[in-house]
Order: sequence, then structure tokens, then C-alpha cells
Amino acid sequence: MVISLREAVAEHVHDGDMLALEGFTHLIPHAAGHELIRQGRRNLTLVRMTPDMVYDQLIGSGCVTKLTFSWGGNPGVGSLQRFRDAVENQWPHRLEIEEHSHAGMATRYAAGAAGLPFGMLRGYIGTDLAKHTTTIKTVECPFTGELLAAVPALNPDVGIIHAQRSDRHGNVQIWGLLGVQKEAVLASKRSIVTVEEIVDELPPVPGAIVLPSWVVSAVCHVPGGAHPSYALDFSVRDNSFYKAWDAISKDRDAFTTWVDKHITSSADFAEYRQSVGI
Amino acid sequence: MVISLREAVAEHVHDGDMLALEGFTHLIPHAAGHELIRQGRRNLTLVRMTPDMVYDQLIGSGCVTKLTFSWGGNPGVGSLQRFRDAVENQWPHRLEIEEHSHAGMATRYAAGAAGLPFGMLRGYIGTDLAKHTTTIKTVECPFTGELLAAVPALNPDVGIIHAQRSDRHGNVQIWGLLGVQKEAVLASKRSIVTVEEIVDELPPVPGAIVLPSWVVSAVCHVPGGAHPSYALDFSVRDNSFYKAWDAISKDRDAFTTWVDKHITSSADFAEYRQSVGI
Amino acid sequence: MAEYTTDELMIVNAARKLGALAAAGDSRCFVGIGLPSTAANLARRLYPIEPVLIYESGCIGSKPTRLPLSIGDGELAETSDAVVSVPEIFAYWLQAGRIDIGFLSGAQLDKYANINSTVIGSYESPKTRLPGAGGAPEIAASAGAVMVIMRQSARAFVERCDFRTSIGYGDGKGDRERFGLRGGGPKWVITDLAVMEPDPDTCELVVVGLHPGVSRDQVTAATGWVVRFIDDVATTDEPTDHELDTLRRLQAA
Amino acid sequence: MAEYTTDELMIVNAARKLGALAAAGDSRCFVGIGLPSTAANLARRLYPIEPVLIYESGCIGSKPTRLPLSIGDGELAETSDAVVSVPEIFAYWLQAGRIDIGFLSGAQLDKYANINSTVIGSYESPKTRLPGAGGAPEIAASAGAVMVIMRQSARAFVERCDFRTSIGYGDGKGDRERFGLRGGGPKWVITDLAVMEPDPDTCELVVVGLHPGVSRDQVTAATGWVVRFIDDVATTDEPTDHELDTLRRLQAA
Repeated sequence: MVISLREAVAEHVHDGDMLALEGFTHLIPHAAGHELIRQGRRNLTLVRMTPDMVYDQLIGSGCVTKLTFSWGGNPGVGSLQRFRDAVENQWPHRLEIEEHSHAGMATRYAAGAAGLPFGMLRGYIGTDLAKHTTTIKTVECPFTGELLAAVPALNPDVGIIHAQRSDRHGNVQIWGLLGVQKEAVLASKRSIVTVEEIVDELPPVPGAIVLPSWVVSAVCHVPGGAHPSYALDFSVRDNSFYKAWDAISKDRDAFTTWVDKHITSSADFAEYRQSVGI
Repeated sequence: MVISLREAVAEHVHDGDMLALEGFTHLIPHAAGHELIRQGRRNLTLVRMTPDMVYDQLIGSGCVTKLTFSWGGNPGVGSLQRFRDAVENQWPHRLEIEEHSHAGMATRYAAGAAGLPFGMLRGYIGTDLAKHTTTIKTVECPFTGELLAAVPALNPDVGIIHAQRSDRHGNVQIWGLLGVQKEAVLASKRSIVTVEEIVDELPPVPGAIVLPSWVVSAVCHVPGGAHPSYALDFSVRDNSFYKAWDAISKDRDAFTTWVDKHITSSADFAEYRQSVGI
Repeated sequence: MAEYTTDELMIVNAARKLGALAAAGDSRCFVGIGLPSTAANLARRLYPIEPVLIYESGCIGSKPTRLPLSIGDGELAETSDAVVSVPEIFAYWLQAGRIDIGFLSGAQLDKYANINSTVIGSYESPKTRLPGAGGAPEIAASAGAVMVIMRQSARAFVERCDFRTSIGYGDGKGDRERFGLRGGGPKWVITDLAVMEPDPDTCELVVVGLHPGVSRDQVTAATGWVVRFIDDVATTDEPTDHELDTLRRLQAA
Repeated sequence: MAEYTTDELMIVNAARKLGALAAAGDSRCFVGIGLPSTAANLARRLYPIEPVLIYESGCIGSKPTRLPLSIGDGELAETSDAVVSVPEIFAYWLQAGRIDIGFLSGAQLDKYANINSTVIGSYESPKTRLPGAGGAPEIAASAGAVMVIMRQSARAFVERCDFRTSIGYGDGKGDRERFGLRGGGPKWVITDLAVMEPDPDTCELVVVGLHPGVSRDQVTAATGWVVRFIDDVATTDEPTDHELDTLRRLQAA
């Protein structure tokens, strides 16, 4: 249950899998993303509402053939350079995209978590998204005749999140901004959770939710594993690191050099932290 | 915002309204139900997953023409005698019923809270419920072709719940078993919340949710207002009172005498408590 | 050998089955109040691998120190790993297929394990109005397997239910598949006289076990359809002193 | 009169509008990070009736003491009346019609207030790939009214968007009704040069206000469609020292 991140990725993530590394600004599982690069996973379909730096790193490293998303940028900074280069110039290779809205993605995760084949919302109507995204259809209300947008459930092969802590049985506790962390785990066939700390007993925390151990495939102790994202009450968002990423990621060689030097050359996230000095 | 229960019912509840007095064993708004009887509301449509003693009292008092529900009994005791007498013998008059399952009712509240015209679930299939309940239909998944049960959103005129406390602005805090308390308020056009206490600041409580004041029409300070149901950390369920209700409610005269003596003859819930000695 | 009531007999037999299922990896039980809750809590005390108790009131992983008197008992929330809303417990947990074992009971059970907890007589003018469906239809549809615990009598065990509140095997083998139900349906019916299971070929409930001292004639007389017995009907073990002591201490807590 | 930047000019004008709307009872704002968040937080400090800040990250009633740097800033959660999941904020709060005012911006805005934040050029082989929709389509659909805050230029204010990420008035009056949208759509476009509003008869954006010292020719030159001006175009008030001081203290916090 509680194993190393290297073991968890080796055991649960395979080439060609559909993965959701979720986190809505808070609790983004950067360490897990790095381990996917280290182990050289390929042909991944990545799913995420807000792909940010870690997805940029995976895309630029050639791990990803498809991205399903609703907003792909560097919050407060600008573009995701590797994402743009892949879409605009097919570098390092072609990236297929499936584009939705936040509400549509949240609905798809919730449908997946609920064991429903699809979800519905008052959305997309009048936009060009439905013209380009085949996973947006309509459904008619059998009572009122209203037409609503319908989107298929998301059921990734592996849901990966970061959380504040777990107990030794693998019960996971999350508080602060909850995002779609619960839905990403419950919608996925398997799940990996990296945590700041592992304790004997989970002390009650206002606003916290608990995912019972039996819906989690692996818990990995990775302090700071969300950096430059954060874990409320353990760390703060490293905004300067996000800003610095813009320059690093703008240039293909600078990006490749950075990934080789800091991620691929590090044995694990602890070494990576020393390497980048955080 | 913070007014007396008498004022709240007088202002927000009208004859012929659809009401949801919710509470899943925990936080059942008995005091509010009594005030409806005192003010002689008629032709009400009552909605509730688990109608219990307070709905029995409203039905027996002739306030109710229709009941939408999923389980109508006296938990751990047996039948709801007034409910049975109304359905089996039309006493005090005919009671129309619209019958669902728990999952169906929960889905209907959630759809109502989400501003959707209907909700869907894997349910009802193979049962006789759909033969007798016109608000159970099917919807086809536009992606897989699967048939799912569809139920219309519930949007009561007034949602009424009991909660542990609110602040002076009317922000409401609820913890322990949450039932469908949030959905019942958010799905309703207006809402009344009775609370154990009103405080200056809401102290954070593990497992608590907060309903902001601007989704609540009225907050009323009614200590013990859930009795014989309970409010976690303020009271415990009065199981003997539920047991005693069986004998009181079995006989029409005994029931009428009890309601006259304890509810109608009391000016408010405080007097009622003295009258029944709780 | 200690004296025991028929309730104790049913509870102990249900607890034994739950212990065996938990040991085999099917540990998540969606329990209602009454016999199922008592049986599941007894199993938690009797066996090394404990069933995980999930209550429809939203409690996940409850470990009550005493038997809850209602499904909303505060003790259930206070001892849970997680407490979620009622819409969530039905959508994310039961419907999503995370429950291994559900429990059902009712006023009528028919030979295909369909259950009636709605009305005796006609729906429009019932002879007896019962509480209704509650969580039963979706437990019957989505739980990995269903255990029925119910007192046996010819009035209750009928050829066909007056009203089908929750589905077992419908009108026979293949109906569950036709309806696209994901759950496995009723696998065990534990009564005060016997243990029944669906015939693999027809899905009709047949007697696979008799409780100590119960005759086939008693069971036949207490069943409203022409009930069949498998060739080698077992006799269930007497409740042991340890089982009964544990149960009685639990009920006294 | 104090010096001020064009950003400060837009923020102050937006804050004034939010103050007036809150006083009139439309106080619930669904805010993103950047100018809208700054304007809403400024209004909270300038006016007696404060806007209620709701962030798509799930924070309801946030009262940050400093400006959040990202929509997921911890400060937002810690100062909220309630924090809910992302599926809930979109379903129970935005979609249900509980938001009075939403904010939108983008790379392109067309004369019917449709907005593009997806691609410049063709979707299949874009000249510039933009971040995408985020919450915009449903904010545009469900918010009671929408305020657009955007720098004005002929490149950004176009006759027709390359891609319609969120809908304003579609191809003109009546489209919102035809699409069955419940929200009111864009009511105010606040730029660094002017204030525009939809023409009541055509829903085409027309200039209703000019910022101090801005000429009609400047606005015409900075608009990609033949922009019209209402008869009595107002000039917006200069940002006051008090407004600017409050804003700068907020940004320095």
C-alpha cells in the first residue's frame, strides 16, 4: 500500500495508459510527473482540467500523444511553451488534443466517479468547441424537452494526485482547495497518491476529506512533491519558479538541458530538489 | 434574516406550497413542522426521502394533499400510522403519493440544486416503481446507447432544515451526517433554517459545511428544534419518544388529542417542550 | 449447548458468511439498521479480516462500539473513516460499484428473490401500506452480491410478490443481464429455518442448508412456492458459545 | 490630479460598476485572477456594500487581505465562508444561476461580444495556440450578467472571432434566447480607451463612454469593426486620489 514512488509508477503506469495527474493550482503531483519522465513512459493520454508546468515537461519530453484538457497555460505568467510548440509545430511530435470547458471536464470526472456513462450540463451552447470536439453531444430532457450538453464519463487508467497526508493503512486526508482530487481518484481504475507525511492516526481537520485506503492503489511519501504547486499548511506556491519556467521552456534546447540535468539525472524527487535548490 | 419561526413560516410558507422538510435521521426540523400545523397550512405537497414522525403529524392534521417520498416508516419502530391511515383509508382525506427510491430522490435534489431539469441514475430497472410513478422515465446515453433511469429535478417552494448553528449574518454551519440538507436548501426557491445557537463567528469544525447567508431566506433560533431527532454535539436521538409515537399515532382520537394538547395549544416550540416534558 | 433465539441464529449465520467473504476480499458491506447491521458488527468482532461498514446515511468505514439504534445514529458518523452526503454515497459509492455486499429484507420474497417492501394487495388500494423502497432498488441493482435475512413463512415467501420493490432475478435466469444490471444479485437467503441460494441453472431459490433440528417439511410448509432442496443439503453449525457471548455483549453495550 | 496607468484606469472603472451593482443587489461575482480579481477586491474596500467573491477554485465569499497571485492561492480558501469542490462550484453555484456577475476576457472580442481564448488562425493548424476555454463558456451562459475587461486594439476587437470560445450575443439579437441561455450575457465592456455596451436593438457593442482625454478617432482606430457611438457619449470620471491610493495599497499588501 505504502511504497516508493518509483515502485508505484513501475507497477501501476504502463505505456499507452490514460492518466489524470490532477490538482487545481493546489496539490499538483509534480514529483509523480517527473517519475513518469524518468521511467520513460510513452504514448500517454494525459487528462487534466488545467495542464501546467508538469504537463509541459511531459509533453516536451515526448511522453504524450494526446491531451484532454480545458485550460492550458502558466497561471499568472502566460503560455505553456512546450504545449504550444507541440500543437503549433508538432515538436517533439504531433499532439492530439481533446478540448473541453472546466465545467465539462468536472462533469466528466463526476460521471466517471459515479459509474455513469455520461454527464450533462448547461454548457458549450453557442461556442465553436462542439464543432471540433467529438465528445460533446446533446441529450434531451425526457420531462421538459430541453436540450443539454452531454459529455462522456472520464475513467482514466490511473489517477494521480498529491495530498497532505495519509495514515499507515493508506487512508488519505486532503484539505484546502479540493479541486477534482476526489473525483480523479474515484473515476480512475487505479490511483497513486503522493503525500507530505504519513502518520499513525489522521487528526480531524476542518474542511478535510478522507479517501479510504481501499480506493487508493498506492500511497507514496514524497515531501514537497507538489512543488512549485503547494500543499496547504505544508508549503506555499512558488510563484517565482512558475515565472522562471517561461524562459526555460521557451527554447527547445534549454528545456531539454534542464530536464536532463534536473529530472533525468536525479534518482528521485529528493535528488531533484537538491539539484534545483528547493 | 434572523427572525422568529412564527414569522418565518408566516412570511415564506403558503397554502398549496411544495415543501421539503429534510433531515436523514439527523437534524429533522420538527419544530418547523409543528409551526406549520399551528398556522393551519393546507394543501401542502410534502417532499422527503424519509418522512417520519413530523410528516405523520402533518398528514394526520390534514395539512397535506400529496407526499413525494422514498421510505415512509418509523425507523426501528415500524409503521407511520397516520401515513398508513391516509393511504389505506383516506383519513383525514385522500393523500396522493409519488414514490421513488432513496437514490432517485437524492438524484432529484442534486439536479434541482444544480439547475438541471432532470437527473439520471442506474436505478429502478426491473422494479414495479416505474409502472406507478410517472416521474420515472429513461434517457439514452448519446455515447454508449445505454438506457438509464431519468427523474425530474426537485425544486420545492420552500426547503426547511435544522442545523447546529449560524452566525448573526445568517451563514449556516452543519456537521455530522449531512444527508441532503445542502441540496434541499439549494434546490428550493426559499429556505428556512432552524438552529441550535446563533454565534458571532462560526468556529471551524471538522466535517462541517457552511451555507452562505445569501442562499438562506430565514434563520430561526430554536434550541432542540429537531427533537426527537438530534443535532450532533447538541443533543442525542430520543429513541423512546419515537417508540412512544407508535401508540399515540395508532388511534385517530389519541392522535388528535395529542396534537391539540401539545402542538396547537402551545404558542411556540418552547411551550411545546414544556408541554411534552422534554 | 447454549439456548439461542431464532434472531441470534440468523445473525450468527449471516456473520459467519460475512467473515468468509471478507477473508476472500469482499469486505465492503452496505448495511441497514437491524439484523444486517448486527451481523456485520458481530463479524467485525469475530474475524481477523473485518467487513468495512458503509451506511446509506453517508458513513464509510464506521466502527461503532455499540449497535446503532438508527441508521443516523451519531456514533456511526463519529467512528467513520469518512462521512459524505447522501447523494454522494449513492452515486460515487453504491452506483459506482464499490460495494461488495448489500443486504435486503422485506414483507415478501418470491422464488426468484425479488422483494416487496411497498404494499400488500394492490398499489392503488393496498391492504397494507409498507414503508417503501428506501435504498433497496439500487442496492439490488449495484451491489456486488446481495444477502437477504428474513423470517420464513408461507405468507412472506411467495410464488410472486404483490409488488416488485427490488429485483432479484426477475422472472428467471437472464433477466438481470437483459436489464443491464451491474450487481450480482441475491446470492444467499438466510432465514430462521434454512439457508437458500439461487439454482445456477434457473436462478430459482433452493434450500442448501437447514438449521439444527429443522425438518424439510417445516421448510416446505413455510414456503409459498414448491421449494426444492439440493441433493446434499447441509445442516448449519449450532451457534457456538463464543459467537453467542460476543453477540450478547455487543447487544448489551 | 494623480498619474495613473491604463490598467489602473480599467480597474477603477470596473470597481465603480461593481460597487453600483452590489448596492443594487447584484453582489455575487465569479472572479478570475488578474484585473477582475483586483477590481472586485478594490470594490470590497471602496464601497459599503461589498461584492461577494466566488472563485472557480471553489472558494465562496473569499475576503483576501492581499491580492491572490493565482486562482488557487491558499489565502482564498482560508478567508472563505465556504470551500467546495470544483464540480460543485460549477454545478450547484454557477450553473444553478447563483452568480450575478461573471468576468471574461480573451485574445479577441467581436462586435457581438463573443470572445476567443482558444486559437488565432485555424483550429487545426493555429497561428497561435491560446490556453483555451477554462470556465468561460459556462460563465458566459449562466452568469446573470458579464463584464468584459480588455485592452482595446484593432487586432483584438474584431468583426468576427477566429474561434468562438464563449458566446456573447452570437450573430445578433435573439441568439441567446434561441440557444436557451439563462444568463444575461455581456452588459459592459471596459477597455483602456472606452466603455462599450450592447445596443438594445441589435446587441452590437457601441461606445457609451470615453476615458478622459481619449478621442473618438482613437477608439475607431482601435476597433476592428465600424464602431458606433451613442448620441450622448459620456466621459468617465478621472480616477480619484482615494481610488488610486486604495488600489495601490491593495496591490502593495
